Amino acid sequence: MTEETGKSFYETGRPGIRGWIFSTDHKRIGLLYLTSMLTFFTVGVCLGLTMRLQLMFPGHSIVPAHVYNSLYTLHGVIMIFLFVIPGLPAVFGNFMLPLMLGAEDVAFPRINLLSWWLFVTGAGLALLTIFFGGLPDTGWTFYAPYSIRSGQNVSLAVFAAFILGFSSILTGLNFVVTIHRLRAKGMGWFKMPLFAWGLYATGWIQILATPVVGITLLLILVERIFHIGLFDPTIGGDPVLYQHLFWIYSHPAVYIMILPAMGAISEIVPTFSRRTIFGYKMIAFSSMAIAIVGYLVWGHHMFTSGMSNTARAVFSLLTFLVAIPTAVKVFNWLATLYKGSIVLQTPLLFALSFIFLFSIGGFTGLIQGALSTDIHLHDTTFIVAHFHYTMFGGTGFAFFGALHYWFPKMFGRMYKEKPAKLGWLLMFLGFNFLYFPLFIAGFMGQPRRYYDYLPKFAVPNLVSTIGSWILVAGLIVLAVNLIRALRFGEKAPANPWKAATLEWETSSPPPLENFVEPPVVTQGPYDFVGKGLVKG
Amino acid sequence: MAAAGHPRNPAAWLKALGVVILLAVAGVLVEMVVGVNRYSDFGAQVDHTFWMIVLIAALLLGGIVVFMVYCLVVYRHDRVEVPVQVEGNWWLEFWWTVIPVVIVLGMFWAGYEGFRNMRTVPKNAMKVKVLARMWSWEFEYENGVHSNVLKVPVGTPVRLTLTSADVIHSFYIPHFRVKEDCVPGREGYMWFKADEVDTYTVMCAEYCGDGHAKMMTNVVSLPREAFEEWLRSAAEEKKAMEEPVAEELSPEEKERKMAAAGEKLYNVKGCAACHSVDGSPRLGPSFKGIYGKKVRVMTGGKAREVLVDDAYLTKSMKTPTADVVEGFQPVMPPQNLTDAEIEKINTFIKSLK
Amino acid sequence: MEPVEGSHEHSDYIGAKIGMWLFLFTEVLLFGGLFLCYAVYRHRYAQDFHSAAHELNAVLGCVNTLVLLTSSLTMALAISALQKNRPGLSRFYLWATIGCAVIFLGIKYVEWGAKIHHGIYPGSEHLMANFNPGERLFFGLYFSMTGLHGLHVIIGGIVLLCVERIVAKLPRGEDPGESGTVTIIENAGLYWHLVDIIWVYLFPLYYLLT
Amino acid sequence: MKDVMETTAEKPHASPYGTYILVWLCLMGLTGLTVAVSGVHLGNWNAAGAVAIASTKAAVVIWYFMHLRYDKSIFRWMVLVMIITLGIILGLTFIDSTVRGPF
Repeated sequence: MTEETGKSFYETGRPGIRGWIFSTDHKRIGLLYLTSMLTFFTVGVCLGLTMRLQLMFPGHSIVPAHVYNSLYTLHGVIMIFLFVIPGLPAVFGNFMLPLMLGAEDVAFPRINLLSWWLFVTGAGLALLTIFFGGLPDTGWTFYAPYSIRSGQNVSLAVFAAFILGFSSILTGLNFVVTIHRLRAKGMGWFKMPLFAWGLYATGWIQILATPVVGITLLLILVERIFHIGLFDPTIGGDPVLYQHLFWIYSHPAVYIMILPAMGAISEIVPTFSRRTIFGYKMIAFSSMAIAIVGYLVWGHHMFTSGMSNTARAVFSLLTFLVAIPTAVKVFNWLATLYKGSIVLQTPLLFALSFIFLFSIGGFTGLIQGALSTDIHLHDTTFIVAHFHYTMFGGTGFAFFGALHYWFPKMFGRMYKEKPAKLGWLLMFLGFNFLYFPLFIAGFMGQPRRYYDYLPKFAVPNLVSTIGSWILVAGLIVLAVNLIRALRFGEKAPANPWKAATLEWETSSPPPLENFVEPPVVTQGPYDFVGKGLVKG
Repeated sequence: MAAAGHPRNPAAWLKALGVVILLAVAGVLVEMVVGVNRYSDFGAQVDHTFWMIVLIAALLLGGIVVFMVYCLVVYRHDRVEVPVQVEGNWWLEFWWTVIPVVIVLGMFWAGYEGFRNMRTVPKNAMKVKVLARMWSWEFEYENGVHSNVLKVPVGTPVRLTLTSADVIHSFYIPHFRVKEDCVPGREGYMWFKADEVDTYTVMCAEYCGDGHAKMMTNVVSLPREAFEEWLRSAAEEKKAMEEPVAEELSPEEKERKMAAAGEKLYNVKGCAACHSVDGSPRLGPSFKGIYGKKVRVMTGGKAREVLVDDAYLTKSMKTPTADVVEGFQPVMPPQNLTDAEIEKINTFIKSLK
Repeated sequence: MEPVEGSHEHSDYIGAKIGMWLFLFTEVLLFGGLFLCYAVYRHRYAQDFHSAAHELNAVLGCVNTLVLLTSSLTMALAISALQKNRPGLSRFYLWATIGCAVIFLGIKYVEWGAKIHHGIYPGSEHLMANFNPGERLFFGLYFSMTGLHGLHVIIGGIVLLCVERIVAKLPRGEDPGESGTVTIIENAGLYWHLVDIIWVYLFPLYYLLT
Repeated sequence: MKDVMETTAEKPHASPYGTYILVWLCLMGLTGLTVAVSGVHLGNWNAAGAVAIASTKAAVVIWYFMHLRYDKSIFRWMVLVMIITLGIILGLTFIDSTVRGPF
């Protein structure tokens, strides 16, 4: 907010809580998502901490088995459906996409608001199970026939997930139409920021994959009420078919989680290297390639499920193909650092640790993509470590990087650099202490979803638990620093990082209509020289 | 590299990093040779593939880290005022697309080779049926012998036929690097060959409810003769069990025989997974001294008191969630037992004073 | 509410239509999951599916197909009429479409009623005792798929009623293309045709493959 | 956004009623055909035939009633993407189911 551009979006619009929860302004909706999501994230972290505490020593239980089962189910459901899947698109996509494209809002602002309401409704329903019928104990995968037999209130939980699916679909649909229709004058497809490319690829996956899990979860609900029998072997159904249907969505969902994160990294790396991104088109195409190949590989979650040998081989081969566009992205980011003028600020620290941690996640993914090794590692803590490296080390670190990167734009304040770096360091160290030992325990043969384990796995589990405390300490430092900045932080200029994309050309925070004059684009999104941000 | 200038002293940095990475690689190599598994014939193959991928990954990751640190040191803002704008390089893009393709295809092939062996059962394999249930394992040999420990002759391929009585379980022997789900309503298979005389843990790897973490048993590999001996005696024992209890026996004798048969069933049918006989509570109440006592149970959400007798025990096996002893979860699945078997088990519980 | 917020909704004809098509894709994939189940189980229990299909009334199914195809025609005509700025004619065709939807649902009600009366419904004792696994799955799928489709017919009918009201309230002389009404009726039409297409597949798969 | 809208000719296209009547007659005819074909026993080919005829009908509905023929090409591309996705999902799952065989 500055005098010459008039009032920021905080100061216009209906006052009070109703001005927020019924607002169709994409910036307010983005912030609604941010607050609700960070709330759920906190709950998820607490559940995770409790799980780690339970697993600190073998043979000692602080919670009984059935409580532990609900703990990890809820941890998974919250982190996946309420944090990582909607994470970057719903918060930063909503807030930044129209700004980056030079638009006033998304294509369907009212549908956008509806999708937040669906999100909150779904979350509420999932939590209602605490009071009605008990928390689900099936794991977030809801595998049949256990989910059909479980005495807990799985029905309400799957219905909640179904609603959340529709929230996700509507967000994706909105973004795809926005990108097709609302780009600023002069912004061709290849002048679009890469974050928008990431969201575009994500939008298509959300539209084309989410309905499949929607119907699958509805079938579990119908199965529990009417005994249709599709996944129930006592009636004639096939539980393995459930797994196919579940993973048809849930594997592409992994790319829903990671593609926007990769998009955010593609924004941060060139900005702090002060030079144009290396291989713009390859990064854009690789996003689409990941989205497409992501549809072909779901079977690798089922290598030990009793799927036919042929299908296992086919899916293994296809799985390895996903590695290619991912590797291309990593190489391009690294090449962007080369011959730059690097300013090592907090967002870049998160981006570089994203590259490091996500690479580990990706490499261990190769081990699981190979058939013979996956047979051994499937359903062990090796898998747990692997997907935390990709989902938390990847998307989670990108989320915090994006939060630090766009914080001045969203709130018009600067945070302090030193505590942010300290928080990052603790988080990075804690993360590796928490999850790396699980690779070792998994290779030694500790199955996942065990509330207690054999004494031979004691050491890695103890290290892991201690790591969880360091990680949380880092999160607390980051949170305190940001919350303090909201109130006491320095006023942020329009473009504190000297970034070249459109969102930095309006004031921080932006006015209600985003731009005083509709922008006209003549240069690429990372043309720092043309925009006078660095000397030529 | 317009105004980059020369790095002040990055060489020392890079040397140190190089040493660290070399040490890591050396460690991995040592592990490849020393740590490879020799318990079964897949062990070595799986571990070789594993360490091969880890080695390639470590080299690539090392390269990524070195390059990242190099850039951070050499191209930091206070050294390089004016960055060079490089938009891309198609040859570079081409090579770093093609080389990973070749690498991952190699990895696929290595994984597939090992997998093909795992799925190709030798013709002479001994056949054992595995029945998984909440939360125990039951093995059935070709001569009809049932056991809750998988005893196998050393050096002989064993083909397991896997199925489940209730939900999905997964039969996992970490030492042998093999695992396959037990899916209700279907039959899966796997095979292995134990190469040394030893005992190996079997775990359930697919979440199956409250007892999941305790659903373990052992593979015991015995010398050929010892195994044959065990199988023969087990068959004889089974035959003796199945003979109707002779009329001329005294009631005490009869009861003792019934209880012995019940104990056998208690182990084989998986009761032992959740019900101890020494008074310690597991997922379910202990059987010790329970017969003839009054216990508080929850019936449809209401607490009431019942006498533990044959009728109650029978009901608890057929419809376990009807009357659940207070303090325990209603998680026991209905048991598929004949009336004669239930009678034997009841007699066994009665005998546990 | 601020005047600016949400003011550009429906001002973009192509954008709204892309949005509608994308939504239809999600509907197709929703049914796609069920068709996948159908395909897998038909392959596995071919014989059971043949025998179970005999229980369904092909004549009623055929009549329903004709009713829905006709409703698609009247829907298309209603859109065309409005595009040519003839709201009265458009409303007539809309009512005809809604009428077809009601007839379809009526016939469906009779069919389901007869099945349930004979004890053929998911989870029934009759079904569990006297039918093969494949036949049970056939009826499970039949009820879920036609049920979900019926739900879509009901929603479509309600949408059409709303559209009819919007067309009725169109001020005299105003160009429906300018006011965005054509966008609305076209998108409602797209939805209705999709409901029709799904039935086009359901009909032969359940009623004819005996 | 207004710029984008006005620079491209995006007027709804109205089709003549006559075309629709013809399309409808064609759909009726295809329904008759599928009923007639079901009377002939061709084994597995019955299902294939039924799906083929249904797909023809669906294509006709999409092409004419749903205006794909008259709309901008972007719609045709999007429908193509959706059909391919559906094909992949059905195809890959079906590979497993057929190879795996009945239990």
